Amino acid sequence: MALRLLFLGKLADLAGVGERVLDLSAPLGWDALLDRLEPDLASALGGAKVRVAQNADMVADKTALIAADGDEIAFLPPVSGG
Amino acid sequence: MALRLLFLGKLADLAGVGERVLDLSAPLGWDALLDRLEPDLASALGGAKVRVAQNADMVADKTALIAADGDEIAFLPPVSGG
Amino acid sequence: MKDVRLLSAPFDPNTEIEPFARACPEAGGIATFVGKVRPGGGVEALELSHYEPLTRPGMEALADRALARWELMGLLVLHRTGPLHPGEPIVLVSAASRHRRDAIEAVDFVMDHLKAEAWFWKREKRADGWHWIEPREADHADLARWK
Amino acid sequence: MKDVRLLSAPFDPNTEIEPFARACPEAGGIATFVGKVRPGGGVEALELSHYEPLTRPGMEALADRALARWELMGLLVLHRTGPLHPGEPIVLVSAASRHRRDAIEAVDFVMDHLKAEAWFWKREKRADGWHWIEPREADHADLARWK
Repeated sequence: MALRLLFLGKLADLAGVGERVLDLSAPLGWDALLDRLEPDLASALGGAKVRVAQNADMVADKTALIAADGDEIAFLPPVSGG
Repeated sequence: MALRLLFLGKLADLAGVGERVLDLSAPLGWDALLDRLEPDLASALGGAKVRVAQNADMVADKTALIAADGDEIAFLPPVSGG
Repeated sequence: MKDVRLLSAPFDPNTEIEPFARACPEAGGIATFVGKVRPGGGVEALELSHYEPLTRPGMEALADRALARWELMGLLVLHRTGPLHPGEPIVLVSAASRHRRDAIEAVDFVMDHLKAEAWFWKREKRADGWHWIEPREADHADLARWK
Repeated sequence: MKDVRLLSAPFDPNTEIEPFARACPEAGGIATFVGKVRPGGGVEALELSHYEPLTRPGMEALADRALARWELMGLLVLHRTGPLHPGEPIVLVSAASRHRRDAIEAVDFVMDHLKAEAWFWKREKRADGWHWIEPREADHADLARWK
């Protein structure tokens, strides 16, 4: 079982890559998901301005996320200005 | 001695022509100028919305106009909308 | 870069915009409005008359006001005169600027003033003959936005 | 007529505007904004990343909002992705309408929302490397005008 994580914008710099696959043995809640990542990346993803999409649907409260097998979880920092 | 009169927009229809030359023996004031034209045309030119340019300069108070030999007097109805 | 012209013959907006854009290479944005004779509505032709000694300086002064009010790298103002057919371009206003709001607002400003204040008289030909176009209430409301 | 596209390769605004104008023959006016990578300022390149499953539907929804809010005969929204060079067009928004204010306001609205809300992340390359572009205060002020 696996999860696809997408890091958009400057989060990709922090993750060192735009995309990661995470093996998992059971669905992951928000805290458990962050625990699988480096502390500084986890801290950035937890920031108030980073939004989350699960399979391209915006998640209203990311701390309530349950990420399951096959999900694509995208981490979206604020969009750039013009 | 002569004066050139230009009738813009629908004033040209009323005057029957866009341009007229008026012979004159002495400078003409506003009332004397209107007296030289057909009554319905004179009445239209006297309307509050018709502005006057003397040699391409807008006249602030057309009733104070003194038209002299060689002048070009343009009668300008409101411009069309868009 | 200011380019203000009265045109007595048809023009192609694209062939005007391209050299204008090339002349403003530093611009981050270019806003453009092209107005045409609306087809349909029974209008067979439109005729624009003007009074050159007032119309041209008026357009130049309008362009100068826009250039003074917004930070523009260029302003292009083209206006037709004479007889036009439905579908033909009447007016083109294009503004180039560093930031987009300057260009968009300048075009909006110039269009509002061209429509309500510039020395043009228009008449349209319908099945029953020619009709002069009167000022519209909406034109004055548009102008009031800039006071 | 709605045409919304994400483009991964360079495009020429003129070759896009011409067929759009032809597709809206009944329009009295067409307003257009073209945004480019600003030359100068030490920027050597710009890169736009996006998240297709959000970015594209977001642009479609934005176009639908504009079409619902103004009386438009057509709306064209093109946005680049990927690496761009200074001077290259990033965005083109063109609106065709019967009355000019609809077209101008719709373009203004779509641009403001594309800049402040669409799912694009931009970084620019300077002599010292790549820098992500942050949101600007002005973008939010621009958006507030439409509430």
